[in-house]
Amino acid sequence: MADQQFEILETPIETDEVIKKVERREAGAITTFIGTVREWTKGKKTLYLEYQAYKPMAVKMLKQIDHEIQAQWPDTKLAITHRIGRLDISDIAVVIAVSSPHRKAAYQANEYAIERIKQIVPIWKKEHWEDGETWIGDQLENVPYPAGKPEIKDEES
Amino acid sequence: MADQQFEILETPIETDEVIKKVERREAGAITTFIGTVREWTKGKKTLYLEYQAYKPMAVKMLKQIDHEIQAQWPDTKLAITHRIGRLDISDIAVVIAVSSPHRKAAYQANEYAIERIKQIVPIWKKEHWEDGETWIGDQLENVPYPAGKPEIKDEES
Amino acid sequence: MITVLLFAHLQEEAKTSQIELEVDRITVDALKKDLAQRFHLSQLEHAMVAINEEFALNEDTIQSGDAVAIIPPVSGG
Amino acid sequence: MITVLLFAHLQEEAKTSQIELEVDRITVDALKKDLAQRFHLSQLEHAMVAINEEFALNEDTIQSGDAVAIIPPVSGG
Repeated sequence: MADQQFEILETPIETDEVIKKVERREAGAITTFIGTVREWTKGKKTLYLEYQAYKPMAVKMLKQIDHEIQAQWPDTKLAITHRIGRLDISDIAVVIAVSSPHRKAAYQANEYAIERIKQIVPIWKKEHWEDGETWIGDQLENVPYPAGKPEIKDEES
Repeated sequence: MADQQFEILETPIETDEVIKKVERREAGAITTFIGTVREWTKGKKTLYLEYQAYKPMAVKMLKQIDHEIQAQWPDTKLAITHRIGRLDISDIAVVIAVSSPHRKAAYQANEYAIERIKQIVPIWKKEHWEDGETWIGDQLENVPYPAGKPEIKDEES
Repeated sequence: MITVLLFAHLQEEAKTSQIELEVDRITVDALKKDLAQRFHLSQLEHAMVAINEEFALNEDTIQSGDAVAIIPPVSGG
Repeated sequence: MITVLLFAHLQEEAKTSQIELEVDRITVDALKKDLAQRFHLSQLEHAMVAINEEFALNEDTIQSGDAVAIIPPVSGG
Protein backbone atom coordinates (compact mmCIF):
# COMPACT_ATOMS: atom_id res chain seq x y z
CA MET A 1 0.00 0.00 0.00
CA ALA A 2 1.26 3.44 -0.94
CA ASP A 3 0.52 4.66 2.57
CA GLN A 4 3.13 2.39 4.06
CA GLN A 5 5.89 3.53 1.73
CA PHE A 6 6.62 6.32 4.22
CA GLU A 7 6.92 5.50 7.89
CA ILE A 8 8.13 6.89 11.17
CA LEU A 9 8.97 4.02 13.52
CA GLU A 10 9.94 3.79 17.16
CA THR A 11 11.55 0.38 16.64
CA PRO A 12 14.69 -0.75 14.78
CA ILE A 13 14.49 -0.46 10.98
CA GLU A 14 14.89 -3.60 8.90
CA THR A 15 16.64 -2.48 5.72
CA ASP A 16 15.32 -5.46 3.77
CA GLU A 17 11.74 -4.50 4.58
CA VAL A 18 12.22 -1.07 3.06
CA ILE A 19 13.93 -2.49 -0.03
CA LYS A 20 11.05 -4.94 -0.54
CA LYS A 21 8.63 -2.04 -0.86
CA VAL A 22 10.30 -0.82 -4.06
CA GLU A 23 11.02 -4.16 -5.75
CA ARG A 24 9.26 -4.67 -9.09
CA ARG A 25 9.81 -6.34 -12.43
CA GLU A 26 10.56 -3.06 -14.21
CA ALA A 27 13.44 -2.30 -11.85
CA GLY A 28 17.01 -2.76 -13.02
CA ALA A 29 18.48 -0.75 -10.18
CA ILE A 30 17.67 -0.25 -6.52
CA THR A 31 19.67 2.25 -4.50
CA THR A 32 19.46 2.50 -0.75
CA PHE A 33 20.74 5.09 1.66
CA ILE A 34 21.18 3.95 5.24
CA GLY A 35 21.82 6.73 7.71
CA THR A 36 23.58 5.38 10.79
CA VAL A 37 24.59 6.95 14.09
CA ARG A 38 28.24 8.00 13.76
CA GLU A 39 30.48 7.90 16.82
CA TRP A 40 32.61 10.95 16.03
CA THR A 41 31.52 14.33 14.66
CA LYS A 42 34.09 17.10 14.37
CA GLY A 43 36.26 15.58 17.08
CA LYS A 44 33.40 15.08 19.52
CA LYS A 45 32.37 11.62 20.70
CA THR A 46 28.66 10.86 20.55
CA LEU A 47 27.29 8.49 23.19
CA TYR A 48 23.81 8.18 21.73
CA LEU A 49 21.14 10.17 19.91
CA GLU A 50 17.53 10.94 20.57
CA TYR A 51 15.20 11.62 17.64
CA GLN A 52 11.86 13.35 17.91
CA ALA A 53 9.29 13.87 15.16
CA TYR A 54 6.09 15.73 14.50
CA LYS A 55 4.80 12.45 13.16
CA PRO A 56 1.74 13.26 11.00
CA MET A 57 3.50 16.17 9.34
CA ALA A 58 6.71 14.17 8.93
CA VAL A 59 4.83 11.47 7.00
CA LYS A 60 3.11 14.17 4.96
CA MET A 61 6.44 15.77 4.08
CA LEU A 62 7.91 12.39 3.10
CA LYS A 63 4.99 12.03 0.70
CA GLN A 64 5.68 15.51 -0.63
CA ILE A 65 9.27 14.46 -1.33
CA ASP A 66 7.82 11.52 -3.22
CA HIS A 67 5.70 13.88 -5.34
CA GLU A 68 8.75 16.00 -6.09
CA ILE A 69 10.72 12.92 -7.10
CA GLN A 70 7.93 11.55 -9.31
CA ALA A 71 7.92 14.88 -11.13
CA GLN A 72 11.66 14.78 -11.78
CA TRP A 73 12.25 11.03 -12.19
CA PRO A 74 8.87 9.59 -13.30
CA ASP A 75 9.98 5.96 -13.47
CA THR A 76 11.15 5.66 -9.87
CA LYS A 77 9.49 4.07 -6.86
CA LEU A 78 10.41 5.36 -3.40
CA ALA A 79 10.15 4.13 0.19
CA ILE A 80 11.45 5.87 3.29
CA THR A 81 11.46 4.79 6.93
CA HIS A 82 12.82 7.03 9.68
CA ARG A 83 13.28 5.86 13.23
CA ILE A 84 12.77 8.05 16.29
CA GLY A 85 13.52 7.61 19.99
CA ARG A 86 16.90 6.67 21.45
CA LEU A 87 19.52 5.38 19.00
CA ASP A 88 22.95 4.03 19.82
CA ILE A 89 26.14 4.16 17.74
CA SER A 90 25.71 2.30 14.42
CA ASP A 91 21.94 2.11 14.80
CA ILE A 92 20.01 2.93 11.64
CA ALA A 93 18.16 6.27 11.76
CA VAL A 94 16.80 6.30 8.22
CA VAL A 95 16.56 4.04 5.18
CA ILE A 96 15.72 5.40 1.74
CA ALA A 97 15.14 2.93 -1.09
CA VAL A 98 14.58 3.88 -4.72
CA SER A 99 13.98 1.51 -7.62
CA SER A 100 14.19 2.49 -11.26
CA PRO A 101 14.62 0.83 -14.64
CA HIS A 102 18.00 2.60 -14.94
CA ARG A 103 20.61 3.33 -12.34
CA LYS A 104 21.22 7.05 -12.87
CA ALA A 105 17.73 8.00 -11.75
CA ALA A 106 17.96 5.65 -8.77
CA TYR A 107 21.10 7.39 -7.50
CA GLN A 108 19.87 10.90 -8.19
CA ALA A 109 16.41 10.44 -6.68
CA ASN A 110 17.91 8.79 -3.61
CA GLU A 111 20.34 11.62 -2.94
CA TYR A 112 17.59 14.15 -3.56
CA ALA A 113 15.43 12.41 -0.96
CA ILE A 114 18.01 12.59 1.84
CA GLU A 115 18.75 16.23 1.05
CA ARG A 116 15.06 17.10 1.23
CA ILE A 117 14.60 15.12 4.46
CA LYS A 118 17.26 17.31 6.02
CA GLN A 119 15.35 20.40 4.90
CA ILE A 120 11.61 19.91 5.22
CA VAL A 121 10.78 16.86 7.33
CA PRO A 122 10.01 17.80 10.96
CA ILE A 123 12.40 15.45 12.73
CA TRP A 124 15.00 16.60 15.22
CA LYS A 125 17.95 14.92 16.81
CA LYS A 126 19.53 15.55 20.18
CA GLU A 127 23.18 14.64 20.50
CA HIS A 128 24.30 13.20 23.81
CA TRP A 129 28.03 13.57 24.42
CA GLU A 130 30.12 12.75 27.45
CA ASP A 131 30.02 16.39 28.54
CA GLY A 132 26.55 17.49 27.56
CA GLU A 133 23.66 17.36 25.15
CA THR A 134 22.16 19.59 22.47
CA TRP A 135 19.29 19.59 20.05
CA ILE A 136 20.89 19.87 16.63
CA GLY A 137 19.59 22.68 14.47
CA ASP A 138 20.94 25.68 12.64
CA GLN A 139 23.76 26.27 15.10
CA LEU A 140 25.68 23.22 13.97
CA GLU A 141 24.54 21.65 10.77
CA ASN A 142 21.74 23.62 9.20
CA VAL A 143 20.99 27.18 8.30
CA PRO A 144 17.72 28.92 9.05
CA TYR A 145 15.00 28.70 6.44
CA PRO A 146 14.74 31.67 4.12
CA ALA A 147 11.23 33.06 3.80
CA GLY A 148 8.92 30.42 2.43
CA LYS A 149 9.89 26.89 1.62
CA PRO A 150 13.43 25.70 2.26
CA GLU A 151 15.56 25.28 -0.84
CA ILE A 152 18.01 22.55 -1.78
CA LYS A 153 21.54 23.21 -0.62
CA ASP A 154 24.65 21.12 -0.97
CA GLU A 155 25.55 20.15 2.55
CA GLU A 156 27.16 17.25 4.28
CA SER A 157 26.00 15.09 7.10
CA MET B 1 38.70 -10.35 6.11
CA ALA B 2 39.52 -7.98 3.27
CA ASP B 3 39.54 -10.91 0.86
CA GLN B 4 35.84 -11.51 1.33
CA GLN B 5 34.88 -7.93 0.59
CA PHE B 6 34.81 -8.86 -3.11
CA GLU B 7 33.04 -12.00 -4.19
CA ILE B 8 31.68 -13.76 -7.26
CA LEU B 9 28.90 -16.14 -6.18
CA GLU B 10 26.86 -18.77 -7.96
CA THR B 11 24.09 -18.54 -5.36
CA PRO B 12 21.54 -15.81 -4.52
CA ILE B 13 23.01 -12.67 -2.97
CA GLU B 14 21.85 -11.63 0.48
CA THR B 15 21.92 -7.84 0.47
CA ASP B 16 22.19 -7.69 4.26
CA GLU B 17 25.35 -9.79 4.19
CA VAL B 18 27.05 -7.31 1.88
CA ILE B 19 25.92 -4.35 3.95
CA LYS B 20 27.29 -5.98 7.12
CA LYS B 21 30.76 -6.03 5.59
CA VAL B 22 30.95 -2.23 5.53
CA GLU B 23 29.30 -1.42 8.86
CA ARG B 24 31.53 0.39 11.36
CA ARG B 25 31.29 2.97 14.12
CA GLU B 26 32.79 5.73 11.96
CA ALA B 27 30.04 5.35 9.37
CA GLY B 28 27.25 7.88 9.19
CA ALA B 29 26.12 6.77 5.74
CA ILE B 30 25.90 3.48 3.91
CA THR B 31 24.82 3.46 0.29
CA THR B 32 23.96 0.31 -1.58
CA PHE B 33 23.39 -0.36 -5.23
CA ILE B 34 21.38 -3.46 -6.06
CA GLY B 35 21.39 -4.43 -9.70
CA THR B 36 18.34 -6.54 -10.54
CA VAL B 37 17.23 -8.34 -13.67
CA ARG B 38 14.83 -6.05 -15.52
CA GLU B 39 11.99 -7.54 -17.52
CA TRP B 40 11.92 -5.00 -20.36
CA THR B 41 14.86 -3.44 -22.19
CA LYS B 42 14.16 -1.19 -25.16
CA GLY B 43 10.79 -2.82 -25.81
CA LYS B 44 12.13 -6.36 -25.64
CA LYS B 45 10.98 -8.80 -22.97
CA THR B 46 13.72 -10.67 -21.15
CA LEU B 47 12.90 -14.20 -19.95
CA TYR B 48 16.06 -14.74 -17.97
CA LEU B 49 19.78 -13.93 -17.98
CA GLU B 50 22.92 -15.97 -17.81
CA TYR B 51 26.06 -14.46 -16.33
CA GLN B 52 29.56 -15.78 -16.87
CA ALA B 53 32.78 -14.56 -15.25
CA TYR B 54 36.51 -15.00 -15.53
CA LYS B 55 36.42 -15.44 -11.79
CA PRO B 56 39.99 -14.87 -10.54
CA MET B 57 40.43 -11.83 -12.75
CA ALA B 58 36.98 -10.51 -11.86
CA VAL B 59 37.85 -10.58 -8.15
CA LYS B 60 41.19 -8.94 -8.94
CA MET B 61 39.47 -6.15 -10.89
CA LEU B 62 36.96 -5.59 -8.07
CA LYS B 63 39.95 -5.10 -5.77
CA GLN B 64 41.43 -2.67 -8.27
CA ILE B 65 38.21 -0.68 -8.17
CA ASP B 66 38.59 -0.63 -4.39
CA HIS B 67 42.11 0.80 -4.75
CA GLU B 68 40.84 3.48 -7.11
CA ILE B 69 38.07 4.38 -4.67
CA GLN B 70 40.39 4.50 -1.67
CA ALA B 71 42.55 6.96 -3.60
CA GLN B 72 39.62 9.26 -4.38
CA TRP B 73 37.49 8.81 -1.23
CA PRO B 74 39.92 7.73 1.51
CA ASP B 75 37.34 7.37 4.29
CA THR B 76 35.12 4.85 2.52
CA LYS B 77 34.80 1.10 2.98
CA LEU B 78 33.59 -0.98 0.03
CA ALA B 79 32.11 -4.44 -0.50
CA ILE B 80 30.90 -5.91 -3.79
CA THR B 81 29.25 -9.25 -4.55
CA HIS B 82 28.36 -10.26 -8.11
CA ARG B 83 26.30 -13.32 -8.90
CA ILE B 84 26.81 -15.50 -11.98
CA GLY B 85 24.84 -18.35 -13.55
CA ARG B 86 21.16 -18.21 -14.45
CA LEU B 87 19.15 -15.29 -13.06
CA ASP B 88 15.41 -14.73 -13.36
CA ILE B 89 13.50 -11.45 -13.50
CA SER B 90 14.00 -9.39 -10.28
CA ASP B 91 16.91 -11.57 -9.15
CA ILE B 92 19.87 -9.63 -7.79
CA ALA B 93 22.93 -9.65 -10.06
CA VAL B 94 25.16 -7.35 -8.05
CA VAL B 95 25.24 -5.58 -4.69
CA ILE B 96 27.65 -2.73 -3.99
CA ALA B 97 27.83 -1.35 -0.44
CA VAL B 98 29.86 1.69 0.60
CA SER B 99 30.12 3.14 4.07
CA SER B 100 31.53 6.54 4.86
CA PRO B 101 31.43 9.11 7.67
CA HIS B 102 29.57 11.47 5.29
CA ARG B 103 26.98 10.74 2.67
CA LYS B 104 28.41 12.53 -0.35
CA ALA B 105 31.39 10.20 -0.59
CA ALA B 106 29.17 7.17 -0.06
CA TYR B 107 27.01 8.09 -3.06
CA GLN B 108 29.90 9.07 -5.30
CA ALA B 109 32.07 6.04 -4.55
CA ASN B 110 29.10 3.73 -5.03
CA GLU B 111 28.23 5.13 -8.45
CA TYR B 112 31.88 5.05 -9.44
CA ALA B 113 32.04 1.36 -8.52
CA ILE B 114 29.13 0.31 -10.74
CA GLU B 115 30.49 2.34 -13.64
CA ARG B 116 33.88 0.69 -13.31
CA ILE B 117 32.33 -2.78 -13.00
CA LYS B 118 30.68 -2.20 -16.37
CA GLN B 119 34.06 -1.29 -17.84
CA ILE B 120 36.81 -3.48 -16.44
CA VAL B 121 35.39 -6.49 -14.61
CA PRO B 122 35.35 -9.61 -16.82
CA ILE B 123 31.72 -10.61 -16.40
CA TRP B 124 29.35 -11.14 -19.32
CA LYS B 125 25.62 -11.53 -19.54
CA LYS B 126 23.57 -13.41 -22.08
CA GLU B 127 20.01 -12.18 -22.61
CA HIS B 128 17.39 -14.82 -23.27
CA TRP B 129 14.29 -13.44 -25.00
CA GLU B 130 11.25 -15.22 -26.33
CA ASP B 131 12.72 -15.13 -29.84
CA GLY B 132 16.41 -15.61 -29.26
CA GLU B 133 19.47 -15.05 -27.14
CA THR B 134 22.60 -12.90 -27.32
CA TRP B 135 25.71 -12.27 -25.33
CA ILE B 136 25.57 -8.58 -24.48
CA GLY B 137 28.65 -6.60 -25.45
CA ASP B 138 29.52 -3.61 -27.54
CA GLN B 139 26.69 -4.19 -30.03
CA LEU B 140 24.01 -3.19 -27.54
CA GLU B 141 25.19 -1.52 -24.40
CA ASN B 142 28.89 -0.99 -24.45
CA VAL B 143 31.48 0.43 -26.76
CA PRO B 144 34.79 -1.23 -27.55
CA TYR B 145 37.72 -0.39 -25.35
CA PRO B 146 40.04 2.23 -26.71
CA ALA B 147 43.70 1.21 -26.66
CA GLY B 148 44.80 0.50 -23.13
CA LYS B 149 42.60 0.69 -20.08
CA PRO B 150 38.92 1.52 -20.44
CA GLU B 151 37.92 4.98 -19.31
CA ILE B 152 34.88 6.16 -17.38
CA LYS B 153 31.92 7.04 -19.55
CA ASP B 154 28.49 8.20 -18.59
CA GLU B 155 26.21 5.41 -19.66
CA GLU B 156 22.98 3.91 -18.49
CA SER B 157 22.01 0.40 -17.62
CA MET C 1 -8.66 28.65 20.76
CA ILE C 2 -5.43 27.73 19.06
CA THR C 3 -3.28 24.75 20.01
CA VAL C 4 0.45 25.16 19.45
CA LEU C 5 2.79 22.15 19.40
CA LEU C 6 6.41 22.56 20.45
CA PHE C 7 9.36 20.31 19.64
CA ALA C 8 13.06 19.85 20.37
CA HIS C 9 14.68 22.64 22.41
CA LEU C 10 11.45 24.69 22.38
CA GLN C 11 9.65 21.90 24.22
CA GLU C 12 12.35 21.85 26.86
CA GLU C 13 12.47 25.63 27.23
CA ALA C 14 8.68 25.91 27.58
CA LYS C 15 8.60 22.77 29.78
CA THR C 16 5.59 21.61 27.78
CA SER C 17 4.94 20.14 24.36
CA GLN C 18 1.64 21.95 23.87
CA ILE C 19 0.30 25.43 24.52
CA GLU C 20 -3.33 26.54 24.33
CA LEU C 21 -3.86 30.15 23.29
CA GLU C 22 -7.13 31.95 23.90
CA VAL C 23 -7.24 33.81 20.61
CA ASP C 24 -9.45 33.58 17.55
CA ARG C 25 -7.08 34.90 14.89
CA ILE C 26 -3.41 35.76 14.87
CA THR C 27 -0.75 36.07 12.21
CA VAL C 28 2.21 33.70 12.21
CA ASP C 29 4.53 36.59 12.89
CA ALA C 30 2.53 37.81 15.87
CA LEU C 31 2.27 34.30 17.27
CA LYS C 32 6.04 33.86 17.20
CA LYS C 33 6.61 37.19 18.96
CA ASP C 34 3.98 36.41 21.58
CA LEU C 35 5.41 32.96 22.32
CA ALA C 36 8.99 34.23 22.43
CA GLN C 37 8.09 36.77 25.09
CA ARG C 38 5.82 34.70 27.26
CA PHE C 39 7.76 31.43 27.25
CA HIS C 40 11.33 32.70 26.76
CA LEU C 41 11.74 30.56 23.68
CA SER C 42 15.09 30.95 21.94
CA GLN C 43 15.87 31.20 18.25
CA LEU C 44 12.25 31.50 17.25
CA GLU C 45 13.38 33.75 14.41
CA HIS C 46 14.92 30.65 12.83
CA ALA C 47 11.82 28.52 13.26
CA MET C 48 9.09 27.87 10.72
CA VAL C 49 5.43 27.59 11.63
CA ALA C 50 3.19 24.87 10.30
CA ILE C 51 -0.56 25.35 10.09
CA ASN C 52 -2.45 22.08 9.76
CA GLU C 53 0.79 20.31 8.83
CA GLU C 54 1.74 22.73 6.05
CA PHE C 55 4.57 25.26 6.24
CA ALA C 56 3.16 28.78 6.60
CA LEU C 57 4.53 32.24 5.83
CA ASN C 58 4.94 35.01 8.41
CA GLU C 59 1.96 36.89 6.93
CA ASP C 60 -0.40 33.92 7.08
CA THR C 61 -3.27 34.01 9.55
CA ILE C 62 -3.97 31.29 12.08
CA GLN C 63 -7.61 30.75 12.97
CA SER C 64 -9.27 29.14 15.94
CA GLY C 65 -9.25 25.38 15.54
CA ASP C 66 -6.05 25.27 13.48
CA ALA C 67 -3.35 22.82 14.47
CA VAL C 68 -0.22 24.91 14.76
CA ALA C 69 3.34 23.68 15.25
CA ILE C 70 6.58 25.55 15.70
CA ILE C 71 9.23 23.87 13.55
CA PRO C 72 12.82 24.74 14.48
CA PRO C 73 15.44 23.88 11.83
CA VAL C 74 15.10 20.15 11.33
CA SER C 75 17.94 17.67 11.81
CA GLY C 76 16.61 14.31 10.74
CA GLY C 77 18.30 11.86 8.39
CA MET D 1 52.76 -23.62 -24.73
CA ILE D 2 50.21 -20.91 -24.16
CA THR D 3 46.73 -21.51 -22.74
CA VAL D 4 44.04 -19.14 -23.98
CA LEU D 5 40.70 -18.84 -22.15
CA LEU D 6 37.58 -17.87 -24.07
CA PHE D 7 34.35 -16.43 -22.72
CA ALA D 8 30.85 -15.41 -23.79
CA HIS D 9 30.21 -15.54 -27.56
CA LEU D 10 33.83 -16.47 -28.28
CA GLN D 11 33.44 -19.64 -26.25
CA GLU D 12 30.36 -20.59 -28.24
CA GLU D 13 31.93 -19.77 -31.59
CA ALA D 14 35.06 -21.78 -30.84
CA LYS D 15 32.98 -24.52 -29.20
CA THR D 16 35.54 -24.64 -26.40
CA SER D 17 36.44 -22.53 -23.39
CA GLN D 18 40.15 -23.16 -23.67
CA ILE D 19 42.70 -23.36 -26.50
CA GLU D 20 46.26 -24.62 -26.20
CA LEU D 21 48.73 -22.98 -28.60
CA GLU D 22 52.08 -24.58 -29.39
CA VAL D 23 54.07 -21.36 -29.42
CA ASP D 24 56.74 -19.93 -27.16
CA ARG D 25 56.26 -16.21 -27.74
CA ILE D 26 53.65 -14.18 -29.56
CA THR D 27 52.42 -10.62 -29.40
CA VAL D 28 48.87 -9.88 -28.32
CA ASP D 29 48.12 -8.51 -31.76
CA ALA D 30 49.42 -11.60 -33.55
CA LEU D 31 47.52 -13.88 -31.18
CA LYS D 32 44.22 -12.15 -31.93
CA LYS D 33 44.80 -12.40 -35.68
CA ASP D 34 45.77 -16.04 -35.43
CA LEU D 35 42.73 -16.96 -33.33
CA ALA D 36 40.34 -14.98 -35.52
CA GLN D 37 41.45 -16.91 -38.62
CA ARG D 38 41.67 -20.39 -37.20
CA PHE D 39 38.55 -20.36 -35.04
CA HIS D 40 36.36 -17.90 -36.95
CA LEU D 41 35.97 -15.77 -33.86
CA SER D 42 33.93 -12.60 -34.41
CA GLN D 43 34.54 -9.10 -33.14
CA LEU D 44 37.99 -9.91 -31.85
CA GLU D 45 39.01 -6.36 -32.78
CA HIS D 46 36.78 -5.19 -29.93
CA ALA D 47 38.17 -7.63 -27.41
CA MET D 48 40.91 -7.01 -24.87
CA VAL D 49 43.52 -9.58 -23.94
CA ALA D 50 44.49 -10.31 -20.36
CA ILE D 51 47.87 -11.80 -19.53
CA ASN D 52 48.00 -13.34 -16.08
CA GLU D 53 44.77 -11.53 -15.15
CA GLU D 54 46.01 -8.07 -16.19
CA PHE D 55 44.80 -6.17 -19.25
CA ALA D 56 47.52 -6.15 -21.93
CA LEU D 57 48.25 -3.88 -24.88
CA ASN D 58 48.42 -5.04 -28.50
CA GLU D 59 52.22 -4.72 -28.50
CA ASP D 60 52.72 -6.79 -25.35
CA THR D 61 54.37 -10.20 -25.69
CA ILE D 62 52.87 -13.40 -24.36
CA GLN D 63 55.32 -16.05 -23.22
CA SER D 64 55.01 -19.75 -22.75
CA GLY D 65 53.32 -20.46 -19.42
CA ASP D 66 51.30 -17.25 -19.35
CA ALA D 67 47.60 -17.47 -18.58
CA VAL D 68 45.92 -15.63 -21.41
CA ALA D 69 42.26 -14.69 -21.68
CA ILE D 70 40.33 -12.98 -24.44
CA ILE D 71 38.03 -10.42 -22.86
CA PRO D 72 35.20 -9.23 -25.10
CA PRO D 73 33.46 -6.03 -23.97
CA VAL D 74 32.14 -6.82 -20.52
CA SER D 75 28.48 -6.58 -19.53
CA GLY D 76 28.32 -7.29 -15.83
CA GLY D 77 26.52 -5.22 -13.22
